[in-house]
Amino acid sequence: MTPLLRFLGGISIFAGVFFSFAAVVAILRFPDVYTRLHGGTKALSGGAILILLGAMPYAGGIAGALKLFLIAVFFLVSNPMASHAIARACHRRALANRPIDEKRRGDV
Amino acid sequence: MSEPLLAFLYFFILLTAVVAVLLDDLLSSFISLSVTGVLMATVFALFRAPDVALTQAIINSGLVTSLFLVAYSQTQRTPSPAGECRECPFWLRWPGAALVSSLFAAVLFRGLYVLSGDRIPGSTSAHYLSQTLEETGALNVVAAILLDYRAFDTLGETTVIFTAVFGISLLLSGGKYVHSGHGLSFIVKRGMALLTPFILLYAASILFLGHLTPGGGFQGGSVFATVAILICVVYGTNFEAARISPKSKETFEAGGAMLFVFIGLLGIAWGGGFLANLSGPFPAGTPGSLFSGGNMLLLNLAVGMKVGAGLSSIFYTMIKILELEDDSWPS
Amino acid sequence: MTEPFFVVAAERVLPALLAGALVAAAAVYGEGYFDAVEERRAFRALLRVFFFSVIGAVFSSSWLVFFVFVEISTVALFLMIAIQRRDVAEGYLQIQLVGASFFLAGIAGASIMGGALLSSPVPRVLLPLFILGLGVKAALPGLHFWLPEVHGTAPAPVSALLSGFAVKLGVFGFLAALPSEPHSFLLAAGAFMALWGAFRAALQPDVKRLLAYSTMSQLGYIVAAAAAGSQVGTAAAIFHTAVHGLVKGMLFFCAGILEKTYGTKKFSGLGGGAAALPWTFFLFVFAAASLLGLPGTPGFASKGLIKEALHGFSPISLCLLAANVGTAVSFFKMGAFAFGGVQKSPRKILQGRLRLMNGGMLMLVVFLLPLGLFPGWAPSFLGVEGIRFYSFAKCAESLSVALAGALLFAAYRKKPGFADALLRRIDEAGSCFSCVSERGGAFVRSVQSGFLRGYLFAAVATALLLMLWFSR
Amino acid sequence: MAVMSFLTVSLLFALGLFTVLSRRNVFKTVIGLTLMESAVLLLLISWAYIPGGSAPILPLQGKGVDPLPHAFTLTAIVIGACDIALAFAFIMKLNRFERSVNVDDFRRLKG
Repeated sequence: MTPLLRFLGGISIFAGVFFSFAAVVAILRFPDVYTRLHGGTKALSGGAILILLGAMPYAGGIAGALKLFLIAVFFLVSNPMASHAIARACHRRALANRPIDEKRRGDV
Repeated sequence: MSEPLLAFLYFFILLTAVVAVLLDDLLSSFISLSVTGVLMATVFALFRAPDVALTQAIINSGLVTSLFLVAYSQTQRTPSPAGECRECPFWLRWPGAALVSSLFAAVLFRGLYVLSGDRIPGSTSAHYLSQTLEETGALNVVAAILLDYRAFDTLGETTVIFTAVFGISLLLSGGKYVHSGHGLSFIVKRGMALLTPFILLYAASILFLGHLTPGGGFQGGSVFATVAILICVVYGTNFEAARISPKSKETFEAGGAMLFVFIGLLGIAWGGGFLANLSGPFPAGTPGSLFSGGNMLLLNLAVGMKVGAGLSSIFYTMIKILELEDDSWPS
Repeated sequence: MTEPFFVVAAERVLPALLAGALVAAAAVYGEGYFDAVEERRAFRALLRVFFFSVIGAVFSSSWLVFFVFVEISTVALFLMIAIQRRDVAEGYLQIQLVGASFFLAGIAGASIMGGALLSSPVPRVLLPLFILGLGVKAALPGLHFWLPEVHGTAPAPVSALLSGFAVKLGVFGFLAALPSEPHSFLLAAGAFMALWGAFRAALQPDVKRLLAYSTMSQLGYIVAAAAAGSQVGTAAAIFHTAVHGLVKGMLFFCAGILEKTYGTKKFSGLGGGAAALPWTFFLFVFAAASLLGLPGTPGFASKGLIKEALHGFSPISLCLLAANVGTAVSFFKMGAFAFGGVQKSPRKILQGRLRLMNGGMLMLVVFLLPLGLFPGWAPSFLGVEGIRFYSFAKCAESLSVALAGALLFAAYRKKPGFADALLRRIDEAGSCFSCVSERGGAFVRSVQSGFLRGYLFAAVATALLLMLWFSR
Repeated sequence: MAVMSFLTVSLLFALGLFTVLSRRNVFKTVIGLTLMESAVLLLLISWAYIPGGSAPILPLQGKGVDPLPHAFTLTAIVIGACDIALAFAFIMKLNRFERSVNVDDFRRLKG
């Protein structure tokens, strides 16, 4: 049983890493706030949660696995909330669909 | 612990630090610094210092970043002319700074190099590791050092927190009090309402099991402060001030300090010294249970009250003159 | 450092009591003296700082603690003077800081050579530094150029504190620094101070400058007694410090009342005070008699003790006796010009404020009376027993000195401002000492760029250099 | 491994120093201070580590790492956070007067 679970966990972790990688590419390549947010959210909902679930068989015992599962649940609740807040703020500040200026000079 | 992993983390720590230093955009550079903090917490965890990792993750990469966001939004920044400082003497341009700091790095590394090699903990540390269970009844050695062997230091540290709160309130007093608007959207509010009890439970578990597991007053108090900050951001300053009034925060903070000193005096009353632990009125209990370790549980509570109320009132003092952009928009 | 910061001993309790009495009286007096509420409030607050610092200085056990508390008191006095005269206050602070830097250098040397405690005498090599540093505080000849100016222009209660206690801190330093053997330079300096101060006091056209020079003269007595190096000498110095502090406090309070009532400090504008201010006149007579050392007053006891201490140094004793004649002249002059004669300036009716100011003076009388009526009490408290104070010869000597002063005053009363401009130039000859501070200030100002990063850069670079230096 | 840690510590500290010395934005100065503080924390923790040691939670499995620096570091982190909060308060206060976050504008104290 355990080797099978570990195998599944490994697959899950690899999937999570792929999601994270995709999120990085998304943040670097997408043009405006909403699309970038869409990509960035994947890093957590897809990437982190899959990695956590994949780590469960390696946690050594039911208690550790349960902890990881709880963390995943919290991510599931908090991540949409946060991205929603960001998207709403952008909407209100009328930043929607405006391409991000990469060479914005900040304050030196 | 694997060395490649450590090298990888160190590389990213330095990389994020360099990015934080060199980026012109302040917001991005502070986010980068926050990432440095998280990586540092990971390194601490790898170095088998769970207490420190917890504190670093909560305070240095969480609370400090939120404080920065407040300070950033409170300051007006007139863009100064780009490039070098015209009036500055030559040694204040970047080559001079680079020369001095690289020289400093070389000297520092030369000095630290002597320390590399097999390390043998000093006799004090060995004593702590071997005698903690007997002498204090606690399982977490770091908590035992903080709250029993060196409890006086901790008292001094809480005084530092008090001084910081005092100084910040003094500096930022007289600012205009502008109520924030209605906070964030309904979805966030409901989600926050769903999460808050769990975060509070987590904070309480960190705080009250501080003498058994990694954690303690500092970490638990910081998580409590984080909850206050989250409420402040999500529901608006107005709501937060109504629910947890600044007055009651002060009361909590003073109460924490009083509790600490009172426990210390109890030690004297029972014939030990100030802050004496097991010779005081609280029994050692069975190791591993909640009520063990003498007065450590109460001291953790005192420190937690102090830190939580202190940090949240720092945040509140800084944000109370902030006019949130949300206010001017119909919801 | 396992030594305690503070010690308590008999010869330190008496000055502490003096400070308490002076500060209490000045607190009452200041309520009446200052016109504006803000001035009163500032004075009240600063008086507390001064008291705290002076108590700390008197009871301190090591030189460094003494130094720190003395400097706190200097800053408190600076702020108190600055209530009314900002320019004078800045000059005062500058000069005191120059003195303090010499003093600090001496302390540093003493710490290295193992004499950091007040109880052990400092190494002989470092004595010049100590004498230079403490001499600015105690206004040794040559270093006294600031004293008449500052004491003469500060607000009256502050002058009382300055004259009554602040300058004495330098003498306490001497008492601790000197080895227990006669120090010829300081003996001569004390005698010269006494003579020169009395001479200049007798010629002053201004009440407060007269009192300032008189302070210098009495400091000469104290310095001479302290330099005698014996136990009696120490006791005499402390006793006279206490008596003189109280009496000079009264006299400055009196000068302040005159100044407030007539609006001037010059003798040319004063007159007729005896009828207008009967209480003040009565208290002035008591204080002046004490300072002259007439029998029955505390001054008689303390001057008798000083004479006892200088038993083996008859020239010095003679100088002090001559100085006493000068003191007599100056106080007859003050009494005659300020309180006698006819009124010359319009008088301001002060009513309740006058009552407060007189109350402040009366408080000091309460402390002075027992010292005068029981002359042996204070010396025995300081560990000196068996001095016979009242003998016919001593009484006759003191009375004859007063008489001589009266005769001299009667003979020369027509020439009050004799050669004042020339002599003032002699007084201020030592003020080139203060140019050190001006040069230093200019240097520091040129170094400070105002760039915060520049300071940090300098600190780091210095640390680096030190590190490289030590890791060679 | 220790050498690696020490190298990182030195570089991190020097980076913080460089930031404080060369950047003119006050917030960057705070970043520099944070980096220097982090370097010190890292030094303490890495120095406390013993290869193969376990966390200082009783009962120990094998050797335990040195718990004393952990306690110090814990204290340092909290105090550092208070420090930085105070620095932010100063920046906010100064900003009200000078309307700037440039260190070189704060030259009122020049003697």
